[in-house]
Formats: sequence, structure tokens, C-alpha cells
Amino acid sequence: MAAKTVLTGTHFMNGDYACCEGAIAAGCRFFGGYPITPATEVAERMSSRLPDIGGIYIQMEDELASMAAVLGASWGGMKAMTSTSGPGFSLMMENIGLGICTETPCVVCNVQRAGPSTGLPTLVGQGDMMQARWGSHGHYEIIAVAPSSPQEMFDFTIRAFNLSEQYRLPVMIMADEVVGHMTEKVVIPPEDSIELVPRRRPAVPPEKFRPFKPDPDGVAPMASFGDGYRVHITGLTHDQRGYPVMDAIAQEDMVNRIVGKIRNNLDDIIRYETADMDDAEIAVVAYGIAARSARRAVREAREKGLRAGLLKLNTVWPFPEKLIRELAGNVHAMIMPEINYGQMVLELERCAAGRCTVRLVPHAGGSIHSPKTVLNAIETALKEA
Amino acid sequence: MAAKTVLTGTHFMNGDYACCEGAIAAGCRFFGGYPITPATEVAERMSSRLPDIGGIYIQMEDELASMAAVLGASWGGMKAMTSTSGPGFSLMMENIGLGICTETPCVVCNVQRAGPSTGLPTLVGQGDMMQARWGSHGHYEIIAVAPSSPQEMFDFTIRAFNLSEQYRLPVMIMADEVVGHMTEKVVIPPEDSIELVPRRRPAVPPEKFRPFKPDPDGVAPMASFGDGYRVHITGLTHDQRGYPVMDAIAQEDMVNRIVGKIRNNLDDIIRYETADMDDAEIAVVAYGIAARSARRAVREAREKGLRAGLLKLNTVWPFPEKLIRELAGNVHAMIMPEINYGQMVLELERCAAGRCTVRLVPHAGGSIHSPKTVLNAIETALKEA
Amino acid sequence: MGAKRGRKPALRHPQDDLLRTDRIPHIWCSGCGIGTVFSCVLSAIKKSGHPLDDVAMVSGIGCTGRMAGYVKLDSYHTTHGRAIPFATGLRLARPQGKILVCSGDGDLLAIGGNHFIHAARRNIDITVVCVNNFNYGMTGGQLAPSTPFNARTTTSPIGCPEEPFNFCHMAAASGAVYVARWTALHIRRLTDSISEALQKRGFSFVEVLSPCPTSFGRRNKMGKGLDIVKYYHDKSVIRNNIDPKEATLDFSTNLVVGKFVDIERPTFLDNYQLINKRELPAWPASTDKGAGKKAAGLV
Amino acid sequence: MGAKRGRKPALRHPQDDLLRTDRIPHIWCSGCGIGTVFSCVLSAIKKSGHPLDDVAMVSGIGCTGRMAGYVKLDSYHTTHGRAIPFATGLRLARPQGKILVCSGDGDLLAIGGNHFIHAARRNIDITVVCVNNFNYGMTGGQLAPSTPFNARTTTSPIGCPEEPFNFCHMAAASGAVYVARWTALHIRRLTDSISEALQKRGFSFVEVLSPCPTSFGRRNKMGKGLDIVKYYHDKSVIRNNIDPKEATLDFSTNLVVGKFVDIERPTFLDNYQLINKRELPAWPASTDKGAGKKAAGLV
Amino acid sequence: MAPQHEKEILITGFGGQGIVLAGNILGKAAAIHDGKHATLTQSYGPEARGGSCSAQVMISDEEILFPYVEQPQVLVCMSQESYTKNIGLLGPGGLLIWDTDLVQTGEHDPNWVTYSIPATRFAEELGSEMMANIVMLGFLSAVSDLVSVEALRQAVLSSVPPQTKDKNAKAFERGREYGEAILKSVAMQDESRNRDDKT
Amino acid sequence: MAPQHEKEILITGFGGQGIVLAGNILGKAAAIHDGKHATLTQSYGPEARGGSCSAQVMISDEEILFPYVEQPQVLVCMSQESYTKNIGLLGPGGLLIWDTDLVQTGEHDPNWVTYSIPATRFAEELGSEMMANIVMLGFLSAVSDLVSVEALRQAVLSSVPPQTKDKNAKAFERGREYGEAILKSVAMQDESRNRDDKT
Amino acid sequence: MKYWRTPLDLHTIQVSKGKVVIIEERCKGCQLCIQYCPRDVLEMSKAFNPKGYHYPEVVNESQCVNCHFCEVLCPDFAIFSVEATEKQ
Amino acid sequence: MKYWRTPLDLHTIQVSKGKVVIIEERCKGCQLCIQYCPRDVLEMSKAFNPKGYHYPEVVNESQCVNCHFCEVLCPDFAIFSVEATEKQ
Ligand SMILES: Cc1ncc(C[n+]2csc(CCOP(=O)(O)OP(=O)(O)O)c2C)c(N)n1
Ligand SMILES: Cc1ncc(C[n+]2csc(CCOP(=O)(O)OP(=O)(O)O)c2C)c(N)n1
Ligand code: SF4
Ligand code: SF4
Ligand code: SF4
Ligand code: SF4
Ligand code: SF4
Ligand code: SF4
Ligand SMILES: [Mg+2]
Ligand SMILES: [Mg+2]
Repeated sequence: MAAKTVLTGTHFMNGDYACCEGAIAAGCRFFGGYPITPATEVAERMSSRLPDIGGIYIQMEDELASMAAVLGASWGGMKAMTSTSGPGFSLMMENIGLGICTETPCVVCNVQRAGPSTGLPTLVGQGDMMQARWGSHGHYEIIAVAPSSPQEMFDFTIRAFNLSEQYRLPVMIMADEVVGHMTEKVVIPPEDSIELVPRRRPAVPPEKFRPFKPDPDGVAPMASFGDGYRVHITGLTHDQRGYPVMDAIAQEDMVNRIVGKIRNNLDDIIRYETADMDDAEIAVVAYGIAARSARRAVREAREKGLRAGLLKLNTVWPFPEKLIRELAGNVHAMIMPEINYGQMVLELERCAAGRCTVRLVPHAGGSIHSPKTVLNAIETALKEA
Repeated sequence: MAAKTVLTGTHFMNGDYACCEGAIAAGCRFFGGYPITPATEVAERMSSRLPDIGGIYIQMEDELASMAAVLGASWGGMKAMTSTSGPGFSLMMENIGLGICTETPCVVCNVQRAGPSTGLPTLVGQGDMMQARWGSHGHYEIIAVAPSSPQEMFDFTIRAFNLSEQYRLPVMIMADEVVGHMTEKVVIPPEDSIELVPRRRPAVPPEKFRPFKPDPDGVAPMASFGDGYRVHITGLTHDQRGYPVMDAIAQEDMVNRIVGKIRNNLDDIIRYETADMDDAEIAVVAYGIAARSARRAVREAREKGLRAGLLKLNTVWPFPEKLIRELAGNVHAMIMPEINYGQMVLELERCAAGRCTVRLVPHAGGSIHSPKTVLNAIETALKEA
Repeated sequence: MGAKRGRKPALRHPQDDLLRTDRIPHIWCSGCGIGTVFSCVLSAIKKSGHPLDDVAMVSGIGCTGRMAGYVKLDSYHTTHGRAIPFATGLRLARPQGKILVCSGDGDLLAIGGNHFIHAARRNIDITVVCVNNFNYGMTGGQLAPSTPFNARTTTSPIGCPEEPFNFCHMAAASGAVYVARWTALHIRRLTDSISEALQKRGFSFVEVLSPCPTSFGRRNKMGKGLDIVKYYHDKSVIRNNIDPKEATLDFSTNLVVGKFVDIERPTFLDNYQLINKRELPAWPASTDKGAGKKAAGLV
Repeated sequence: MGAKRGRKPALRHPQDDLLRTDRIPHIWCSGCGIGTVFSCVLSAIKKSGHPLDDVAMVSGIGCTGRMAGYVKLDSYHTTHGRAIPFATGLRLARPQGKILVCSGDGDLLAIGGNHFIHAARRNIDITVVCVNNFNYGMTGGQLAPSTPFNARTTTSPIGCPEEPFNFCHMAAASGAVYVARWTALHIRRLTDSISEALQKRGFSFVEVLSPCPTSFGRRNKMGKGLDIVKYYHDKSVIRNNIDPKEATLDFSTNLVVGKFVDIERPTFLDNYQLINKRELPAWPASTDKGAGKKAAGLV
Repeated sequence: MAPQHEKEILITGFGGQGIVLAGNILGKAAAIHDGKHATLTQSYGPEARGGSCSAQVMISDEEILFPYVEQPQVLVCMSQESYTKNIGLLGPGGLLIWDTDLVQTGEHDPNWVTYSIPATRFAEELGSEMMANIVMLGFLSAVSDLVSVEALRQAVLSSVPPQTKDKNAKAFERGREYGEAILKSVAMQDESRNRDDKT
Repeated sequence: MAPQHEKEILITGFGGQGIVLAGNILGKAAAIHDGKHATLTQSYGPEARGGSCSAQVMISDEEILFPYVEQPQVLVCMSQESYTKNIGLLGPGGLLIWDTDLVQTGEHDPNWVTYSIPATRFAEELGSEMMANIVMLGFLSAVSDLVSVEALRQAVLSSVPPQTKDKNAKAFERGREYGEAILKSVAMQDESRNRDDKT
Repeated sequence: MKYWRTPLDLHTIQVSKGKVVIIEERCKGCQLCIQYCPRDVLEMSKAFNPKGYHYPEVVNESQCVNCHFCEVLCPDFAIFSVEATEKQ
Repeated sequence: MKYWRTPLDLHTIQVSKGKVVIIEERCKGCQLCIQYCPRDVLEMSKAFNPKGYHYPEVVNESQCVNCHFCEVLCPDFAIFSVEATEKQ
């Protein structure tokens, strides 16, 4: 069928749809999911887009199955993703762990709503940020991006796929209900201007191939089902051959690899933007939809002559520790509006290490920070300084 | 049947069994679980103990069902628990969230093994500490205890039940494979010397009862199925009647309640022990099995004349922020051996706020820290001081 | 013809005592069948004669799952798919009284399918009422394990490529002691079935074919709720006691309804008590173990 | 009579090319039936004639689940219960070749039960081999949804209070196109069945009754693996083509084995492609919608 | 309060009226056809139908940072509940529009510009109450200058299902004509623009 | 290295031999019947049977902080693999015991005290190879003074299934007698205690 | 009479007279009551209720046989029938 | 001969002669091969292999018909049969 893959042009499109278009532009051809507000639109659009471009949409029986199917599809050679929201994200955690442990590239989009539990299904939250980092058992590292507009849903989804291929792990898109449901201008560039990271294939013949022997950057090439490499993968602790080895040494090797490939490539992974930071006394550090309230608050602060600036985290995990450590020495205070009762701010506080004041602007969810609340926090912080 | 409930006396008993005896002594009469190494022995002993003392053991089809059944049983009026390890803990997260949101007392015992994923099923890890805190979506607070011996498995399980009734939430026992499987002397006191917190029942007639209207300490009484109160509970954001209300105000109220009842009762909840801390320059902060390596390292350090001390966290969540803030001002360094690549130490570092050095002694799992490793860390920290 | 304030009649609706009237109007769409099924459930509860303080309702998440929020009973609105295991715990902790699980087709047989079959196998003493509206109503009409082949939903915009389950067959195959199916227009038979199910000891299951005009109906151009439920009813044929395997839902011929299973079998708790009396002989009766070498045909 | 070093024979075992010999010996206990079933699986794969680079094995967690670690194929040892959804993704992303899911009764029908029934319903093109050893071997022998009523396990020390599933009936009720059951001693029939299953397009299911002497056998005083498998085999009766509902496992009479289902039905992918060609007429054929008021018997 | 350059529009009603689609079309007209910046956010309850529902549209020549309407300059009410709930938000000098048959209004700030239109009735007359939202957009195109008429017309046509284009075009024009007629009559009366005599 | 007051015992073999039970009985004898402190930890692989397996017992008069054996003073080997794997751990002056039929030993530190016993063969003779562990405990009770004999005997009896008590008591005594006989013969030889002539 | 099937009890019991009560503001205008009232007691109003729905109006009160059909069928608990007392 | 059922192909094909090969260190002593060898070719050894198991020994090599039964049945890939060549 003659359906287009990359919808080059300017669209008035919601974030969930933009995520789909980003995924498709990034080469995603498999979607296994289960509907849940406010991520359902991702599944819905995928179900209408994929069949016509040679892709597979399957609605699985639940999120456990969705995540497992996505991993299977990735080993089957397709770029694959799923989307969900809090309750489904919780259910995916075990198999996200399998993806981490078997170093399976794929993308999980969490369009966050307010929790805990069923919470406010149709309303915004940012309560799953720590869950993204810590939600599966055992120790590992992850990569997560946090879009704050439909355009970023498009752009960051492509980046999520690229990072997932580059570092071979499930990469998370930590969106939220507002970003997912809001409609805004989305510019989709020409196909040939979109840079993609192709899957790294084995460069040696099957006899010589060790599926978990990393290249110098810490990441191993990957052979799909049918490539003739007869690969074995397991969620058990395994050696470079992929074989289970049940001891502390193999464990250390493996954990070093899956943790190290992230920790040793922080500069390549971490992305952020700043606004008005040059002479800022107060840094508002924010991500996702909260960064938009923050940005307006900062602008209003500047209009009032207050020296506030914005640090917007485009990747939220790994946390930009070095950046924050430096920044903490240059400002009076960092304030973080989050739609939760303190998650990323814990990392902010840790990295600030007492060198500046760190304040959370909490929000339980259901709506977003009014810029005024953030502005007030800036003013209070300035007074305290 | 004439089976004993409380097995008063001295036993040579493993930690998993001691957990069961603690649960039974605490009044637990329902166990819904699914086998998993190294927590299986908890289920096994419960299956042989409960039928004879009027309790119910049911092996559910998976951990999702186990957790849901435990919540149901709690609303049915029984004290209820489940046990699991990492993979199952991941699967329980969604319904732990329901337990948090519906304020359902119950106990979840996680006998940790090394992860991520299937990892090392028979070998030790402490990789689920942050998952315990953050593993379910949305924002909430939890209580978790960390036993380091079979005796503590007994004692802390009783405390876990008491805390769960006192604060109406699922309380976690963050044990580990070594503590679960090791056999040691366990002294079970006479039944009448064990203090139990009874379930708080409504004091008003049904017409006046609001199931989520808290008593002054922030916790509401609870009416079970059949009590005539015709209670409605939901995982949706709800008001004090338990009715869903879909807005940010109700959300704030509810989250304030479930977060506040913990944050406002920290002193009542938090427990720790110290050894050799009076004049310590180096504080080893540890929990669970790692606290035993730490304790010996500290003793050896003292034998060498080094001023090290131990702070052993008996409750790990909520984190003893105030205590650590104070301590950070009194020591050169805090070092934390954890069988993970840095979890609780992040909180330690955050609370230290740059006032002292904080060092992780990492361990990927599969075995425990040798005391020597911890001792080395003490010596290094002293040199750096 | 402007909007006008409704007048409150002096009399109260006969079900108001079982309703959380302060939460009415409910969220169900105009023309949705769930409300009618709910009404039948309430009638059945009363009809069954159980003391109301001793009856609980457990629901999962979905439009149907909201039932638990409107009924003035001990009522538990749990997580998506987990109503049955929650009810299992509730039931075992308190064997008295009756427990109804009311939920949607997706809740009970997509995400909740495993619990459904296992609870039926164990013969947990609960009554499960499934409102089958052939899709996920709550999330806007995605395909479900009940969606007919080729029907349109928001996630099968051209047509559903999957064959649906026959829920009644699944229930029976898994061990349910009572299995029936009606449409939301069979209000008397449905009410009778639910109250019969409530009298049973063990896992009883009642499926109700119900219109979701807003999602499923709209996508498939089936008209209003009224039209859809009538269509289901018109297509239905009653075949009591047939093998539930044959109780097919074939929209090109007919939709088989009726009471398919009504048997007796000890419940989980019956067996739990029986076994723990320690009076049964050891399993298996005989194993012939180590009875010397005897050649067998390994073909 | 001291321990002695084994001599390596010059010839290689004929299955060594399909084995990760560097991982042999495997972990299975002496007398465990899994090894024999594994051997039959390897024979069946060869017999089916599919190019070996085009055959994959997916397992969950359990003693049986370890098969994936010993076979020299693309092999995926996933999480407990999720072999089937993983295989579903693998299959859909790469429609060529054959995919076997080999796992235990607990993995496939306790925690994995939902995926089992849904994959069968969708007719995902995979072959599922279930080693049914009536308990959870890997974790030391707890009760499973296969454990016979009153049998002892570590979590039913007096006796199991639950009735087991009839797996073949569940598979058939859910939509499997091929369903068979053998014991681990029926090595030829079993091999034939698996290779037949591999030839099918769609969800095929082969159950194997297999001894777990270490856990299940020991608790129930059934003797060694040898004794147990012989007992199963002796008790077995072959009843090909009977309704799988009747294919009961009754240890007091007999254990029905045989091939019960062998039908054709389009796979998920067949239907996916068919639907997306947009050539089918819209569902449903007719709805009679809004056809004026017509009274129906709402009884 | 939103920056000066931002126009805040709040369209409200209940689920099933096409409130969000109306907002979408308006935003699209601005963002795609008029080349401005626009955001659409929505809020709705758990009901699939019948619950209160609103679409918040921001239109600006510059990038829009905060996408929520804080003080609408334009408020459209298509149900009683949404009127009651939102009327307090309308800013000074705001434009208020309601569906004549569905909303009973109270006292209004004399500063406001107010209109009503029986959009649902018109839509029913045109064959489907589902098009009330499009009638309303046509009306809006007449009585406001948020976006260009042509942009809005195009946005309507590119947003509705192909087979319903004609009907929707008619609905749009019906609303627009009604709006123009009112404007004319108002202009003729030259006074008392604050009461729509049809209410 | 463990504190002076701690005795470290490592019992090794493969799964199915009752290694952990042996350790448990030893620990119980010390902790319950002798009133000391004891810990038992175990390590085993994924195999239910046949994999290598070890029980680590610590016995002390004081509280035991670190429950793992670092340098055993007593090493019992009931399989070849476990011997090969663990022999390097045995401390100076350590006590080494192995099953005569299952282990082929190499060169030994002359400092060690070494014995072997055909525990499995004895057990088979007594009716079940499953009792080799109890034979071994009986032997240990003769050749070491880790716990009192009476404590160990009681611990055996309170740890095995009631219907097997008699058999196990016999197995225990069989091992003990064999141990005493060896001690006697060694005492008689008065020299060269480092080689067990039965090996 | 237009029963599709003759109700079993139709000839054996006396047809009672009923009074139907409509709780207008609960109604969502689905028309089930109107469609399936065996006695055509009801008709749709032209007016909207506060939620914007048309609701049933009694047009043939005397015909009501208090069969409770509308009552059980109504998804919104917006209509019910009671035994018509002498006074009414 | 002690086939429980007569194999279908027994009379049509020539019974071949086989040689059975045992990979002792793989064996776990389950005795399946010994028990089910139709020609009683095998018996259990007295010796242990390095894993501590008794393993089969060939006691009636000449009887082996190369039926591969032991080979497929063996759970440990520790035994297989090959066509007996002239030399052997
Ligand atoms: C874990 C999880 N996944 C997904 C959802 C989103 N969700 C809510 S209801 C529902 C399906 C409802 O369908 P059904 O059970 O058929 O009920 P209906 O609304 O049709 O009555 C879904 C997918 C959720 N709440 N939780
Ligand atoms: C989520 C999760 N829960 C529990 C386990 C523990 N576990 C591993 S295998 C297994 C059951 C194995 O039984 P079965 O599938 O019948 O395989 P068998 O070992 O009998 O071959 C269990 C419960 C796990 N690994 N993961
Ligand atoms: S969406 Fe469908 S199922 Fe849900 S209330 Fe509306 S009509 Fe009923
Ligand atoms: S435990 Fe049972 S199933 Fe597992 S390998 Fe041993 S005998 Fe086989
Ligand atoms: S009670 Fe019966 S007759 Fe009376 S209005 Fe209702 S349906 Fe009609
Ligand atoms: S059945 Fe109920 S909701 Fe429907 S029209 Fe009649 S009164 Fe209104
Ligand atoms: S090949 Fe056949 S005859 Fe030869 S040893 Fe094996 S089973 Fe016996
Ligand atoms: S069947 Fe295999 S493992 Fe069993 S005794 Fe024979 S050779 Fe050994
Ligand atoms: Mg549904
Ligand atoms: Mg099994």
C-alpha cells in the first residue's frame, strides 16, 4: 500500500499522535500494547498507521504481555514500542527488567496521569519519574526522556529509538497527560534529514560471536532470530556468551556492563536546554509539562527584573549529576516544580550537596503548576538568599 | 485442632520460617502467595501452619493475584500477608498501589535475591530497596523494615503488622536471601508478652461513618465486609466518603492524607540501632544482611583503634532524614555497604548535604560484603578525612 | 423550550435503598446497557433474599466496573483485571454472605483472563456478572477478546483480525458451576439468572450482551443503544442446557443465550476443610512403584 | 570403586549439533522426564525438516524452561509465564520459520495462563510443548494448576484442595488448532506429535505427562523417575480424536492421551493481512437499526 | 495571566457535543492555515458521554509557553453546567457565546460582549445534533476575529469525515450567516449590544 | 578472618545428599542443645539435585556477626567436585574429612588432620544412601569436639522424620563407631595421623 | 395488546393499575422505557432536562398496568411504577 | 523378543545390528536405557562417574539392534547407538 511512512510537513497534532509519527519515522514497525488513558491514542494511531506501512499492531491481553511481545519483536528484528500510563507501567516493570538484562532495544512511552493507583485517569501527573528509574527489581540504569510538547514528543521519540539502539536497552519516554493530549504545531522534517541509529549487527561469523561481548563503548552487537547466530539470551545472570552463570563474579561482570554502558556515556546521552541562565541567581530546574509553567514563570520573573533562569531537562535519566553539581555552585537556589510530592528533586538536592538551597514546588496532580506558583517560589527563594 | 499459634520457646530456625512465626504471632491468618526462590519457604511454612490455626493459605495463580487477594482478605477482616522476591515484587507493584490508595493494612515480605530480571535466584541481593519505595506509579509513602537475622525476621514481621494496622498501608519487609535462608537461634516470647496493634474499628454508626475521615493521627478507622458499614473503596482519587472525585483538589487532599500520615509520624515509625557511635569519626550506615558485615568491620576497626561506628537502620523507609542530617555534622564520613550499585546511599548522600563525605561500598550481589571490604572502606575514609 | 429544572417526585425509586443516590446520575452513556444490567443485578440481590449487609460487590476498572461505586453495599472498586483475585481474598477471609463480581469483558477476560479461569477452576464461591459490550468502553472503544471478527473498533479501524472467546465456554471449561448468557433486554431472565447464581455455592457466571452505543455501536454504525440492544435481542435464541461450546455468538445467524451449566461441585473452602481434616487416603491410590522391570510399548 | 574419570567416546552424540554441549550436563535431576522430552523435541525439530537457523525456542522460567538454554538454536529464556507473549512478538516480527515454546505447567498455565488462552484464541503460529510434571519443579515442588486433587506438595502438605485444569481442554476451548497429550515414555508418538505440530500453521499444543521424582514424586511416595514415568505410561490409554473435555487425567482410572484436535483456522497474521486488504464487507451484515418500534418479548 | 499577545478561548459543554473537535479546528485554523501559534488542551471527566468537557485554545503570534487558559477572552458555553462552572472565568471585555436552548444565563458583566445561538437546534434541523459544534464555529467566525474565516472554513473541511463535508460546510455557513445577521441587527440598533434579544 | 572464638565448619557435597540437613543438625546441636551461638548458611546452584552444595556452620560462645565461613577449621567433602572446589579454603591445622568412595584426594598440607569414611557405602548398607549425612555426623562427633555428642545425637533425632528415627540413630552410631575405631588405631600408631590408610 | 409472546401469567392474575413516576433529572433520554412499555404509556418530551436530554412524559397514565418493566429496564433509575391507589 | 506390541515394521525390514555408545560422564544413572532396551543390552555399573552416579554398561553388545530407543529416551544425551560396521 502506498501509505506514507514519514509525514513530512506541518501538522496540528496531539502529543500522542506525534509520538507515533516519531516512532514510525524512527523505523518502528511493531507496536504491542494495551489501551489506557491517556496513552490510548498512541495505540489507536499505531493501529491505523502500521498495517499500511508493513508494520504490526497487536493489542495484547495486558501490559505484561505487551512488554514481553515488544521484547520478542525486537529480537525478531523489528524496532518495537509500547505505550502505557501508570497502572500499565507498573505491570510492565518485570519485563522491562528482562529487556535491561537481555539488552533489548525498544521504547516504552509512559503518558503519565495522576496516581497512585487508578488515581485520576484523565488528568496529569508526573508521579512515575522515580518508578521509571527504580520500578523493576535489581540494580540497573535506564535512559528516559521527558518531552514537554507535541513537537518534542515527535523529536524525543526518535531520539528514544536511537538511544535504545545505541545502548541496547528499553528507553522510556516519560510524557504526561497534558503533553499527550494537547494539540500543537508539529513540524515533521523530510525523511532523509532524520538521523537514525541502525541496529548494530555482528561483524564476526557465528562461531566467533559472543552475544554479550561489548564493543569498546560497552555495547555488544545484536543478532536477530534467523540471522544464523543461534543466540541464547536469558534473564538469569549470564556471561558474554549469554549463558547463565550463577555466581557473584558473573553477576558483577554483568551488572558492570549494563550499568557501565550508561554511566560511561553520560555526555552522549544527557541533553538539556537553558534559558536566561547566564546571570541567574535562581535556577528553575524542570522537565516535561512542568517546564512550560517554569518557562513562563522565569519569563515573568525577568520582566520583573528578577534573575531567574530555566534549566530544562530533556533527558531525565541518567540524572545530569555533573551539571547540577556545577550549577549548585553558581546559584543561590534551585527550585523544581514537579507534579508529584518530590521525586527528581531528591536527585537535585543530592547533587547540590548543600552548595545551594533546593526547593520543591510540589503538586499532587490533576492539573499543572500555574506559572504564578512557580513565580512565587522564585520570589521566596530570592528573599531567602 | 490443637495446633499452637505462638511457638513460644527457643528454636534453630531459618529466617523465612521465623517470618511466618512472626506473622502468625501478629495475628496473620491469611496468606496468598506464589512460590519464588528464596521466599518459597515462607509460603511453604504458611501452607502447613495456617490450616490448623483457623487460617487460610491459598496459592494464587501469580503475584498479581496474590497481592489482590491479600488486599481482599484484609477487607474481609483478616490480617493478611504475602511473600515474594524481586520478579514477583515487580508484579505486585500495581496492587501495592491499590493497597496504598485504599489504605489497606497488610504485609509484603520481599526476600531479595540478586537482579535485575531473573538474575541469581538462589543468591543474595539488596537491589529492590528503591523499588520498595518507588515501584508503583504515582506518589505515595511507604514503610519498610529490614531484618538482618532470623530473630529480626520474627520481631520485624510483628512490627510490620503493627505498623500496617497503625498506619493502614501495606508494610514491606525487605529481607534478603541470606537472612531468609540462614538458620540461627530464634527466641519466641510468650504470647501474652507480644504487643499487637488491633485494627481500628469505626466508632460511629454507619450513617455517620466516613471511611477515609482520619483520626487526629491522620489515619481513619476501617470497617470490614459484613460490618454493616457498606463501605465503598476505590483506587480512583476519592474523598473522605471513599467516593471518586476527579479533580486536583480531591487529589491533593488524598495524597496529603496518604503521604502525611507517614511524614507526620516519623518518630513513631523510624527505628535504628547504633554501636560504637559515641566518638565515631566514620559512621558505617547499613541495613539488612549488610549490617552484619558492617558490624564486624566496625568491631575489627575498633580493635585496630580506628574510630568507626555502626548505624543500623531497622526501618529503611521512611528514610531517617533528621537523624542523618544530624549525624553528618558529627562524623568525617558515612560509608554504606549495600548489595547493589547505590540505592539507599543516594538518600544518605542527599541528607548529608555535603556536610560529610558519603561513600558507597557497592556489591553487585551473589554474595555479601566480606567484613574486610568494609574495613578497607573505613580505613580509606579515615585517610581521606 | 429552554432547559428546565427537573421536579423531584415525592416517592423514592424502589432501588434507592441499594443506590448511593448521592452519586447518581452515574457516568454511563445514554443508551448504554450497563445501567439496565445494574438494575437487574440490584433486583436479583433483593430477590435472592440475602441480608444486604452480607452482600459485597467487587469490580475492576471499566465502565461496567463503576457499578461498585453506585451500589450501597460493601463495594470494592479494585484495579483493572483484579476484581476476581480481590474477591477471592475477600471470600476466603469471610466465608459468610455473598460476593458479586461485576465487571466488563475486557476486565474479566482480557487482562483478567487468568484470574477468571483459575477462580472457576478452584470453584471460588463468587458470582461473576460480565457485561459484554464487545469492546473496551471506558477507554473509548478498543478491540477486546469479545470483539467479533472483522468488527471495527478504534484499534481495529478496518476490522478486528482476532476471533473472540466464547466466554461461557471458557467459564465452563475452567470449572464454573453455573453459566448463563442473556442480552440486556432479557431483563427478567437475567434477573432470575443472577439470583439463581447467587444461590449457588461456587463459581457462577452470567454474561450479558449489552450495547455500547458510544464506542462499539458508533464505529459499527449500529445506531442508538435502543437499536443495538434490540438487535442483540432479536438475534438471540434461547438454548438452555446446551454444551456451552455450541453456545456461539454468530452475528450472521444468531446469538445463543440461555442457561448452559448448573452443576454442583465442592468449593475451594469445602475442599480446604475436607483435606485438612486429614481423613482422605493418600494420593495416588496405587503406583505399582518399583514393581520390577516390565516392558511397555513405547510407541 | 572410587570415583573415576569418564572416557570421552570418539563418536559424537547425534543430537550434539543441536545442543550447547558446553552447557551439558544440564541441571535436570536423575530420573526427571524433562530430558527425555527435550530429546524428543530435538528429534521432532530435525524430523520436521525446517532449516535449523529458522527455528527458535522460547521458554519461561522453571526446570522445563531451561530447555532454551541447552538447545543450539536462537533461544530465548524469558520471564516466568511470559514465554508465549514473547514468542508472539518474535513470531509477528518475523513470520518465517518455526517457533517452539517449551515450558512447564506452572509457567504456561499458572502465571502464564492468560497468555496461553489468548495466543490460542488469536491462533498465533507457534508450537507450545508443555512438560506437565504436576507441580513447580524448579522451586521445590509446590502445588500447580495441574496438581491432582489431594496430591501432596510442599504447599499442600496434607493434600491439594484444588481441582486441576485439563490443559488440553483449555487449549481446545481457547482455539488451538492442534492438541495432543502423551507421557514422557511415549517417545515415538510424542516426537511425531511435536513434528506434526511444527507442520501446522497456528497455535499447536502438546502436553507431556512427565515425572518429577525429586519434588512431586518424593512427596507422593511414587518412587524413582523410572517408576513414575512407567506408572503414567501404564495408566495411559490412547483415545485419539475424542473431545478434549473427555480427555481426563483420572489417576484412579486412567490417563487419557492421544491427539485430540487437528483443525485448520487462519492465523492471526492471515487475518491481519486479510482485514487490511480492506476487501471484507463491513461488520455486521445487517442491524435492522432504527427499524421502527417493534415489540419484543422481554421475558 | 497570559502574556498580552496570547488569545485565550474556552469552549465548554458536555461529552458528545464535539467540544474538543471544535477547539481542534479552531487551533488548526490558527496554527496551520493562519500560520500562527496555537495550542489546544482539553479537560473531561470519566464519562464517555454527558460529562462536562472543555477545550482550551490559545492563539498567539509567538510561541506559547503555558498552554492552559487562565482567563479566557472568549467563552463558549454549550451546556448549563459548563456555563455555571465557567462563567466566573471570563475576563473583562470578554466575548461570551452560548447555545440558546441549552443554557439559561444570569446577570452579565456589562463589559462583556455576549451572543447566543440555538446551535443545537440548527444542527438538528440540518440533520444531526452532532454538528452543533460546527454551527458554533461558523457563528464564531462571524462574531470574532480570532482566525480568518477562510482558515476556519478550511480547517473544518479538513477535519471532518470526507462523506460529511457537505453537511458540515452547510452547518458552518448556517452559523456564520446567523452571526452576520446578528451583527447587522446589532449594528442597526447601534446600542445595547449586551443583550441578545433572542435569549 | 573470623574472630578467635568462632568455629567455622564447611560441609560440602552435591544436592540430594542432605548436606544442608547435616549442617542444620550440627548448628542445632550447638545452638539449642549446647546453648551456644550458631549460624547455618548454605549455598547451592540452580539444580534441585546433583549440583554442588555446601552448608556453612559457625559455632561460637558469643554472638556471631558475620555468618559466612571464610576459612573453615573443619571441611567435610562428600563429592569430588566439592573437594576440588573447597580444599584450598581449609585453614592451617584444619580438620579434613571426606567420603572414601566419592572423593579422590591429592597432596595435603601435613599440618591438617585428615580422615575419610565410606559414609555413602555405610548408608547404602544400612538401607538408604540418603543417610550418608547422618553417618558423617556420627563420624564427626567422634573425631571432633565441635559439639557434645549428646547434643548432636539429640539434634539428629529431633530433625529427622519420626518414622526414620531408628534407622538414623543406627547410621549415627555407625559413623561414630567408625570414627572411634579410627581414633583408636591412630592412637595406637601414635604417629602419622595425616594419612587415612583406607584411602 | 402487542406482546410478542403472551406472558405466562397474563390470564391467571388480575391486571393491576399502576402509576408511573419519572425522575426527570436522572433521565438520559435513551427511550428504552418508551419503546418497551407494553401499554404505550410514555412518550418523549420535547423539553430538555438540565443535563440536556429529552425525557419521557406520561401520555396514557390510565393504561399503566404497573408491570415495572420500565422500572427495571431504565438504566438510570429514572422511572418506576407504583400500584395506583384509590385516591390517584 | 519382548515387544509389548509388535512394531509395525518388524517383519518388513531387516533387523540391523547396532553398537551402543555411552558417554559415561553425562549419565545421571536414571536407568531408563537399561529398563527399556528391548534387547537387554545394558546393565548398571557398580562404579560411580565423576558426578557420583552409576552408569550403564554394555553387557550384551551383540544383541543391540540399533533401535535408538535408549538414545531418544536418555534424558542426558549420554547414550546413543550407531549402525555396527564390519570392523566393529
Ligand atoms: C493496568 C491497566 N491497564 C489499562 C487500563 C485502562 N482501562 C481502563 S478500563 C479498560 C477496559 C475496559 O473494558 P471492559 O472491561 O470491557 O469494560 P467496559 O468499559 O467495556 O465496561 C482499560 C483498558 C487500566 N485502568 N489499568
Ligand atoms: C514472577 C516469578 N514468580 C515466581 C518465580 C519462581 N518460579 C520459578 S520457576 C517456577 C515454577 C516452575 O514450575 P513449572 O512451570 O511447572 O516448571 P517446572 O520447574 O515444573 O518444569 C516458579 C514459581 C519466578 N521466577 N518469577
Ligand atoms: S462508553 Fe460504552 S460502555 Fe461505556 S458507558 Fe458509554 S455506552 Fe456504556
Ligand atoms: S526438580 Fe523435578 S522437574 Fe526439576 S529437574 Fe528435578 S525432577 Fe525434573
Ligand atoms: S409500569 Fe409497565 S405499563 Fe406502566 S409505564 Fe412502566 S412499562 Fe409501561
Ligand atoms: S429508560 Fe430511563 S433513562 Fe431511558 S428514557 Fe426512560 S426514563 Fe429516561
Ligand atoms: S539401540 Fe536399542 S537395542 Fe541397542 S542398546 Fe539401545 S535400546 Fe538397546
Ligand atoms: S538413560 Fe541416560 S542418564 Fe539414564 S542411565 Fe541411561 S545413559 Fe544414564
Ligand atoms: Mg467492555
Ligand atoms: Mg511443572
